Amino acid sequence: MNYFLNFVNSGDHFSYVLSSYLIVFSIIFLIFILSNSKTKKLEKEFVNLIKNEEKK
Amino acid sequence: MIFSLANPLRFQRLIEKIEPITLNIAIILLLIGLFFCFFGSPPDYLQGETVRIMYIHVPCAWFSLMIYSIIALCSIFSIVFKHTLADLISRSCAPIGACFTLATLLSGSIWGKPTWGTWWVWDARLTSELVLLVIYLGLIIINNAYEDKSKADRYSSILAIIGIINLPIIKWSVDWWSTLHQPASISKFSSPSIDSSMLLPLFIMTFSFLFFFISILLVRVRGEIIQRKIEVIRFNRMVS
Amino acid sequence: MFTYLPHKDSLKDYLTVEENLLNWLELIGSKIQKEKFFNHLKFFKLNDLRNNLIGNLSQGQRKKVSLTKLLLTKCNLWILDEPFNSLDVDSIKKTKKMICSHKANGGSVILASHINLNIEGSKRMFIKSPKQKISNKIANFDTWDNIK
Amino acid sequence: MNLDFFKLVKREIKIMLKNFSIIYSFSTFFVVASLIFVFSVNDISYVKVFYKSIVWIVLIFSIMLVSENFLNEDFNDGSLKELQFLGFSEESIMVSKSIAMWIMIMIPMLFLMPLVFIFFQITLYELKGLVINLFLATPSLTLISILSSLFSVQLKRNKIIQFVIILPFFIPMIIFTTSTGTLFESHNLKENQFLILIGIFFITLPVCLIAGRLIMREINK
Repeated sequence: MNYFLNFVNSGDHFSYVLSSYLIVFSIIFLIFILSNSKTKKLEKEFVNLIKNEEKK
Repeated sequence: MIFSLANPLRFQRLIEKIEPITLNIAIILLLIGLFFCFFGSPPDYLQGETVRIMYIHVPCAWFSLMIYSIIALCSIFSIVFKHTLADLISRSCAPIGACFTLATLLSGSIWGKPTWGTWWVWDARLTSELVLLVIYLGLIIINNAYEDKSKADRYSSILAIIGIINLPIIKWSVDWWSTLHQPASISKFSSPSIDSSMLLPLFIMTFSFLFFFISILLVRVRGEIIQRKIEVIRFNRMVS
Repeated sequence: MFTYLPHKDSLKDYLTVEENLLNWLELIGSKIQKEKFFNHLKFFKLNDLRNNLIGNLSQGQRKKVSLTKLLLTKCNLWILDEPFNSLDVDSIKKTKKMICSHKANGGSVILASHINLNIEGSKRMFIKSPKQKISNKIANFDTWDNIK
Repeated sequence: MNLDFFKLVKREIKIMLKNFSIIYSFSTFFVVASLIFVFSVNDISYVKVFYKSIVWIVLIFSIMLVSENFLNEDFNDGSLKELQFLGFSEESIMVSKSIAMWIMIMIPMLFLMPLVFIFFQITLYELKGLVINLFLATPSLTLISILSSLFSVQLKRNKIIQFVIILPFFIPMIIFTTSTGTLFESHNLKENQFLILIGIFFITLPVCLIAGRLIMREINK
């Protein structure tokens, strides 16, 4: 805990560290969310196709 | 063992079992790692507090190289054995690798501002990492450029094999051109003088990123398999 | 030893008919006398077009030029990819005659075309698109049941 | 069938000489593009400093434009397929094409070098370094650019992809060609730098041949 308090209080590079963490995690979450949504969309399309196939 | 998973459908069943587990592990490790990053590790003697950027910068850099070598291996495999699963993996790896490389470059340049005084230096390692990003972008572009998927896979695997040349340059650029621009930075890690209190968060973050990578990869591969299935169904309908 | 004519006529637009054919002959490593060369050109009445650029010719004339390649060499096997495209009726008959005489001299021809030729002693094969094979090419799925 | 590599080279050169407009447009492009650079810099003292970068960047882009011409034509009229069918190996096709292209680039470049000499007001010594660089670096440039045009040969739209894909592989060439001159003057590392250019050639040759073989196999499927 001491380390963190010192880190916040020293303040010299706090913004740099925080912004880099934010950027990296936002990039990784972005790719995660994008690929998840893409896969879900494809799954929906696939289910619809299978339904149409069985109707025939 | 590997060849029994070679069938995309069997692979898909495996994915559905593993996927939630890897994501959970990744998030738990991430929380532990963040705790160690901010609360459990001292500032560096020379670099001060900016050393905390290292805990995410270095894993990202490692993964940008590792993902490329996965792509390269899969490309060689797909060219030699003409296997669909290798194509699927290399196709879904490319955007993830590009993201990790971008993260590496951005966090590195944020680290560089307080330490070196500039956002960017035309140093051998930085340049080669940038080239890696461009190669990743080229792979993504090729994957989407051709109407014929199998052709696109073959072309992108050829490009990936050409791009292997870049990997050793990135890896050893610090040793080869160390005298030119680079102040003591990354080569520092290779010396064993790094303290265990700083090594611990680094490794925890690395494993967390690894599981993140695996879970994203599995999601993407599942999507690719579904897309291929949709194509087959459409094609069958067109023929019959 | 064989001669292969691809679907597209491999002729350069900015070379003349004569140059194109001579270049091709040089490439496959055979030589021919001038007299014989002109005689072969007469078969499709290309004699007057000899010095014209290929780019100025019509599609049918281009096809005739590429068919003339068959006369220039003495190959046993001809492999032709749709040789009758964009030809008029007269030249189709000529080509047929050419193929027949080649057959009479003991050569063999493999060709793909939409036209039924009715040459005696020829074997015909109809190729339908095999559904399963093509769908296998797209993805490695075994059968239709597996997809579901 | 008596197949000969030199026959292929002879054919390429013959076709190239007939199609003289490519050489003409190549040299015109080179002159005009470097003129545009000069006008954009606007100060002759800067031009003198940057002459090497200007020459090399313009050269790279003009080579890439030319290379597309070389292979696309052969692919579109089917002669690439015919050559492969005749039994010429993919490597020999690529090498013969790059030899023809190299000759096609070097002939106008030798005539354009005095023009560069006058335009950029460089010394004779620098010109010598530039010419030697040109001789050593262009073989690998042509090989890489022919490979790049192979990538885009089957694309119906968005031909710009070939530039995006292959430009990063020009980076080492550019680094070493443009830095050779400065080290050339110091007499210290001059042999080393030229050796690096030759070394790059011997790396690019096998890589381009293997990749070109794979792509050419893929094209006709």
